[in-house]
Amino acid sequence: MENLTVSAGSEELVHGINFEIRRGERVGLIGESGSGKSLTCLSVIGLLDRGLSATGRITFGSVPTAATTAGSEPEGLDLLTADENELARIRGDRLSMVFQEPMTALNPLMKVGDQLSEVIRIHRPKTPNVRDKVDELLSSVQIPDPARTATVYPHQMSGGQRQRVMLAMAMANGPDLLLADEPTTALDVTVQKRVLNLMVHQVQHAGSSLLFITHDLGVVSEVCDRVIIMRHGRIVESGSIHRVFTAPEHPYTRALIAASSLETHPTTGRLLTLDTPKDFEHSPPDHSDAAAGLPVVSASVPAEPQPEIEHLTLCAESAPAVFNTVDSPAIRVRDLTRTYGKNRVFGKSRTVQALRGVSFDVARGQRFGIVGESGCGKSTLLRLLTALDQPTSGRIEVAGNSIVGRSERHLRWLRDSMQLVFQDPMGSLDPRMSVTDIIAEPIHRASRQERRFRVEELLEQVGLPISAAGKYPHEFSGGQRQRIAIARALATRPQILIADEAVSALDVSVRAQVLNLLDDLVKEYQLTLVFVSHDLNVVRHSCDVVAVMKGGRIVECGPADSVMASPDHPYTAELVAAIPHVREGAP
Amino acid sequence: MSNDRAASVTTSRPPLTNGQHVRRRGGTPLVIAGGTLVSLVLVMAIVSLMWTPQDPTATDAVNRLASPSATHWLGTDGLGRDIASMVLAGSRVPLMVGLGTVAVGFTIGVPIGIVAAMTDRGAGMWLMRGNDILQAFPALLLAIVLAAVFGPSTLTAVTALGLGLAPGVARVVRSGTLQVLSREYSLAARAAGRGPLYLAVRHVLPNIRGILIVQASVGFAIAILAEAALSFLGLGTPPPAASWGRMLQDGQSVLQIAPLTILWPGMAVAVAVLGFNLLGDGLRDRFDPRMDVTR
Amino acid sequence: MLLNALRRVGVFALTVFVASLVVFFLLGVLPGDPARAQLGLQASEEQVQALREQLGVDRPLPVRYLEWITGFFTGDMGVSYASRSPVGPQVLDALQVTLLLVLGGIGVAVLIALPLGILAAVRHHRPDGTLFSGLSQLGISIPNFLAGLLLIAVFSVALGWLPSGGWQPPVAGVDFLRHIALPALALGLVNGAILARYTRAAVLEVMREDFMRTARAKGLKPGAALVRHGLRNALVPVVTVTSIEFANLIIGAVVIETVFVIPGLGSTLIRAVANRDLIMIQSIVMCVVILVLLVNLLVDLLRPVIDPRLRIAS
Amino acid sequence: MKETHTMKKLFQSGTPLAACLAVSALALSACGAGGDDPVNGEDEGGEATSTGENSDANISIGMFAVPANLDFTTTGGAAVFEALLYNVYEGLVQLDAEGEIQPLLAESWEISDDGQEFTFQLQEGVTFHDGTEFDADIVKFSLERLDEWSANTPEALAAIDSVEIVDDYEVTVALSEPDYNALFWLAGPLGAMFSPDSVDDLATDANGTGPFEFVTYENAVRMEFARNDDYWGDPAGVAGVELVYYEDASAAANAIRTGGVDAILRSEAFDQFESFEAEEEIEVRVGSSQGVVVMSMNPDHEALAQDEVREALHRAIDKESVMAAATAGYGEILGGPSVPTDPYYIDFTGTYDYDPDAAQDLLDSADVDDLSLTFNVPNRAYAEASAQVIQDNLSEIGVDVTLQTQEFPAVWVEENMVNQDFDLTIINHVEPRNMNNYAFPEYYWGYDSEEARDLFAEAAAATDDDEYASSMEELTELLVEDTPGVWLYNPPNVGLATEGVSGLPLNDLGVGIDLSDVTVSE
Repeated sequence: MENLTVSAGSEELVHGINFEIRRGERVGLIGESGSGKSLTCLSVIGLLDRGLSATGRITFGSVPTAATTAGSEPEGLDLLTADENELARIRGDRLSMVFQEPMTALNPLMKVGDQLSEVIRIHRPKTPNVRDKVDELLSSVQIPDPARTATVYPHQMSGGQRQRVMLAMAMANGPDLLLADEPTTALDVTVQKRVLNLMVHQVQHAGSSLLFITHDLGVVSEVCDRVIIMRHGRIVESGSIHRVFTAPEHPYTRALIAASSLETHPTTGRLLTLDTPKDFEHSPPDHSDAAAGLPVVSASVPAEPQPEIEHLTLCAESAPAVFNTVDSPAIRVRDLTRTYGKNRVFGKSRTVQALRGVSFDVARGQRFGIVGESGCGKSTLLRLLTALDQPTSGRIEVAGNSIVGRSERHLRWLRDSMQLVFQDPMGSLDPRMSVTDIIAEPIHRASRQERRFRVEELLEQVGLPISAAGKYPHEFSGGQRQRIAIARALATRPQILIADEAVSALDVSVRAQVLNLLDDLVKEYQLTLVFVSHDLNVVRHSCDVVAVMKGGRIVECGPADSVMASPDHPYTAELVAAIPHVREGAP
Repeated sequence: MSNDRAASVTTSRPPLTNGQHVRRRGGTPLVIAGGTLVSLVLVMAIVSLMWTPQDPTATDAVNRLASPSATHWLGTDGLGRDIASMVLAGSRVPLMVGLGTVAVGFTIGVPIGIVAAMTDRGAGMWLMRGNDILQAFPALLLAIVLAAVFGPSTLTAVTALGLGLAPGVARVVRSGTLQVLSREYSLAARAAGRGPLYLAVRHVLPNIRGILIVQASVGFAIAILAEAALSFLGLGTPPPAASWGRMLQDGQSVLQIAPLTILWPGMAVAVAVLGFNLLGDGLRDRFDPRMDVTR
Repeated sequence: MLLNALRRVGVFALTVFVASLVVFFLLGVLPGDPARAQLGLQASEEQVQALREQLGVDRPLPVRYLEWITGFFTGDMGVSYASRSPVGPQVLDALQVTLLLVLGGIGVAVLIALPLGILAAVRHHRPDGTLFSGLSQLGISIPNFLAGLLLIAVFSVALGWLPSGGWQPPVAGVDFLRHIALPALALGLVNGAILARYTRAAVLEVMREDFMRTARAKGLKPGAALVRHGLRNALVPVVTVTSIEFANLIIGAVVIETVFVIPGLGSTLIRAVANRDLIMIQSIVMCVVILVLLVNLLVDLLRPVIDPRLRIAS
Repeated sequence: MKETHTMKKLFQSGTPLAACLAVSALALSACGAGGDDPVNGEDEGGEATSTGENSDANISIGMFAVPANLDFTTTGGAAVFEALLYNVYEGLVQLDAEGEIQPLLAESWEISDDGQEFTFQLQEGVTFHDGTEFDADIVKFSLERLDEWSANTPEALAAIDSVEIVDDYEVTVALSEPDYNALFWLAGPLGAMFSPDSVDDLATDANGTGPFEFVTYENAVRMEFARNDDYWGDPAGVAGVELVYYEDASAAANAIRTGGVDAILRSEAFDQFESFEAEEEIEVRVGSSQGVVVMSMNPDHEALAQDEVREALHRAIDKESVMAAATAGYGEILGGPSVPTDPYYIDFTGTYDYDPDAAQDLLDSADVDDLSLTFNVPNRAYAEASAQVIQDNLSEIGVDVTLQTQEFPAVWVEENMVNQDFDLTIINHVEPRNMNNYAFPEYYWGYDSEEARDLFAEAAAATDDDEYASSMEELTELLVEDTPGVWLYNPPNVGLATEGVSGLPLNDLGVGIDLSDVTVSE
């Protein structure tokens, strides 16, 4: 790729980048949102959206390796100037791509088998018995019972399975180059691990080269040999995995590595962020830790002394344990169950058991983390804790009084004492309301003057300029919106703060700032924090205690470090092992 | 407070989601085109309140069906009335019917839609069943029976057409409200102890404002067409109030010998309806197309 | 799957029952005395009262309702006040005519809408794309009776190719086609334009979907991707809209039947209302309501066939 | 054969709309191009009689008013009997083209000196279409059944006391009091002869003795007759008649232009007659009708009760422009309640000629200034057109009129005739000799004059035409003087016929439309 520039009308988004991918090489393209990494990938395959135009030159075919004599004309094809017919011939055959969102990438109205056989028939119309080729492809991506799966529709498969079908589809004709645009971002950690291994295996087996786009350093280090780091449409650094991750030259790379592995400032215990003062000489983590494969993460120091918590594991034969038992807890939960779906009188009743009996306490001032993959029941649990949903059975007491079965009128006190922060910065703020109205929403009885004063106070506390009060959500970045959401949650000075995947949707660099903000506010307001996430590292940093959930039950709970360092329950072990982390240099 | 808590404003523009450039605000040419046509009709109605070239009700049997001339810019109709003034004055009735229909349609449709969405489990289901029944009564059918029952009048036309519009509005508002309620800011409001009324006024209405405006413009267009059809069946606004529909009906008997008497009102109706439809389309593109739940 | 269909049919039956209640009591309040309307200007009071008894118009509403509703579903819809002959055959004949007209209308509408809508969507950023969508906009703004009048003026009076009105049953073959051509065209033009707009929107929406990008990444050219993957997905919303359009078409038929003098449900209804023929009005309105609900039911049952996501795994 | 359309007709006819629209004919023109427009309905070649008439031809005639059913003994309105009387049903006597009473099923008759006994000698060898014999018993059965009628003013023959059978073919009708009009009413629907066993399904079938047999009636669409081959009189001129009902006047006009029908009766497409007259294939025949379009003024209204006010309104209305608006100038302006075909007709148009200033003076003399009236208008084209002109005329003399359209017949009949809740109202009374209703104070006109009632009785007791005519003339003079209503115009009876169609009745006499002498020639 030479001098690739992508612009939307007059505005340049990618400013003349150059790089090469040799045959069979696996290259990672890393950058935060807005860095132009996806635009680069899409210009290679020529599927840029209508408003965007790409200039420069992308040669595809034989890169002049040392072996070919200098004089011979490289018979490669310039993808940017190729016409639709030429591009159509090589897409899916010699050049293929896997996209990020598995749920919408397959045609919902066509059977999976047909969509797979289509890519074969387009490029190799005369292949005999395509049906067997499809079954073979499906089993090559470890999909059980391929014959039956081929007749199934996409909506009947899980996210992981669909992504594996996409992979099979991309690799069907043994492409020279596979493009992967954040293929596993939407997947759970354990599923992600399996898909990544599969991808590496397939690419090596077919001898094709790989361009892997992601914002997650850990994932890249698992998959690629070489890495290119992009920021604001420019390449800031590139090189082998080992060299870049152990001796980053560019400051942005250093900060990115620190932020993504949640490194903390040795003295303040706060996470290093992009704006950590430059003078501070970043000492690379000592070699040994990196070698041991465990990122050096030290939990920030909790404010007041915490009660001694024993490390309990759910084992089949013993009675269902009550985890994290504490006397006079902020929150007390006993045998909580919740089932969805109508069990209809006639015909099969289809019910889903979201929670199958959960009992635990949360001490006052404690930072209680809940970890689990999608479908383990953690968001249902949160809804029940905040009385936005009623349990099928079981008791919940907040600060001593029960909140189950109470009508909204009797829950006024709960609304003031417990508040919520959501995951999606886009969806948690009403686009049509000003920041002042948003933040002041929980404040019921107050004059206009008091509300304005309180809003300004909160804005300052979450590190936003007072001038933000009059603006609207679309004028802010993801990180800033999450700060507004936190300000709203603190409007009534609650005792308990519930964070539902509060940082999962943020870029790595912004994530550190928000986590630091949360730690400070928890100390300042002596909050009891219930922090839910699918990312074990984040929970380990921010929480004193962590509970691991699976299939509607808590399987293990205890102090964060001990659960992470020596997981008892096999599932927890699998979770910890599945975390992608920076490993030794490429083979 | 150490300064590193202060956020550094990394990117000013809203983040680009992986390569998909945020959609440009389309639809402006449609809004301009629709807007001009609609304002043309509004100006005609307002002007006709004060002035018309001739008295629209003055009959002059001697020179009936006269072709366009200096005094009668567009000629005269079967009773010798000046067509230009009638087209001007005739714009008032369809606009009134349009306004009335949209008003009735919205006052019934919007609350039903919101309540049905908010009580989606329980009463909402039955409310929507009732809505289906109302939708099964085509508006014009209702208008014909009501007009015949209480005598043709603008009021019966508006009630019938309003009742006809309401179920459509209710259905669209319900799906819009369901979308808003599923968003996290609604959950946050409920968690902040806010009741359904607050949710409806502060969160639902502002966010479905786009759909409402599109439904209003479509409703206006349908009402104008229906008023013309009703008058054509002799059940619309009674004489002597000039209305385009009546002019079309009167013109039908002289179609062979004086086609212009029917073409002018026909064009007027077409311009008005085209105007509202273009405006509706343009506004739909202007507001977030993602909320495009008008289907 | 079957269970779901049964539930829907149950809801349909309930809706029809409630609709019949609404229809009957709405018309019960109709002022203007049917007996007086029959006997005309000169009839004396006793004669009117005698006819009223004979027609049973003065019996309490619930009694008349039961008699009518039980009759309705056994085909005997009672005797019309005006024509004194059973309502059933008359309504069914009129129904058959209107159904044929509406099916003709839908045929024309679909023939216009699909090509126009798809072309408008596919080339929506190029000048001829805006021309197509402009054409469909124009089609919507012309009242269908005006279109009818113009078609008569051109094709029957001026060119003399087609009759200006009247009706021939299908058995009359070519004559039937010649009589249905203009009315179906007038009906189809307007509704075709509406359908074209929905088709355009649906195709535009589908073209933005991720699986279309996957299709392109597989090596399909834009046209092939649209045909193989896009159109079927665009079909789902269009089919739903067609059921709503069907109700509009029935009503459009009322006006068209008056312009083309076709003895369908529409013109029969208008005459029945003028004669205060209560039983006839009730039966026709019920027929229309049942027709609309039936179409909605059929579309509801058809949708899972097109969209597997709606098939609840039994 | 019927005239066929060719492309040349398009340019030669030169109607402005046709020319400009044909050129911009829409691209998506319907199927079925090709100039020749096959005649609908089978048309087997019949032998042509001397004057080229084809006695086996069929004729299709466009009609306007739609019969609700076939039983004119219980269904009001002229639509039913105008089609069936003289064609399927026959009475003892009939009215000829000039309105004179002629023999029909009664060969001859005598009236006793006191005018209370009528003796009829009946035609022999007459059978109903279902074969029943026609004799004195049929006459006795039919006339005595009159009190079972509930429509078409059976009380007009209330005077009939008894019917005696003298022998098989002679019968005497005794009246309780002399009634000169009796024979006139017997010539109408009231005199129709019915066979006893076909009286039950009168609404759906028709069994008479007339020149045509009833075939079928598709409600509100078409009615079909076939020639009665063993008719007692001279057979009908055509083999079959099809009456096609067009509720919309211009649709009928289009039909005759495109060969859909051969003729149209009672057409109200007034605005198109000019263009029809220009075309030589279609003949426009303007006859007179029995109709009286009258604007009645409610005597209970305190202003309208004063004679000067009623006279002022009468003078303020420009009847010429009213008729021009309503019927494009076709028809006769009326001064009084009688129509030109009535034997006692006098032209009163001069008494209250159009003079707005005189009308204004009359109003001032009655010191009535800001008078405001409601005007109930049935939703019929002629009524709405007339009302809008009248409203404009009356506003010239400061009378503010608000129009109130009411759906005809149901709402208009209820509001005006039953409840008499109106200031002004307007309607076209189509029944013949409708001015007789001025004898009844409870009729919606509310005219209560002792003197008028005496004159009515005097006319009824008349024994010969002159005596009857002179008392009726005296009566009309009185009515015109009192002006209970403003008689506007007598609408025309306009018939359209394509080339070769002849024998259609010119005038509408308020009885049956006799189609027996209609013929179609090449």
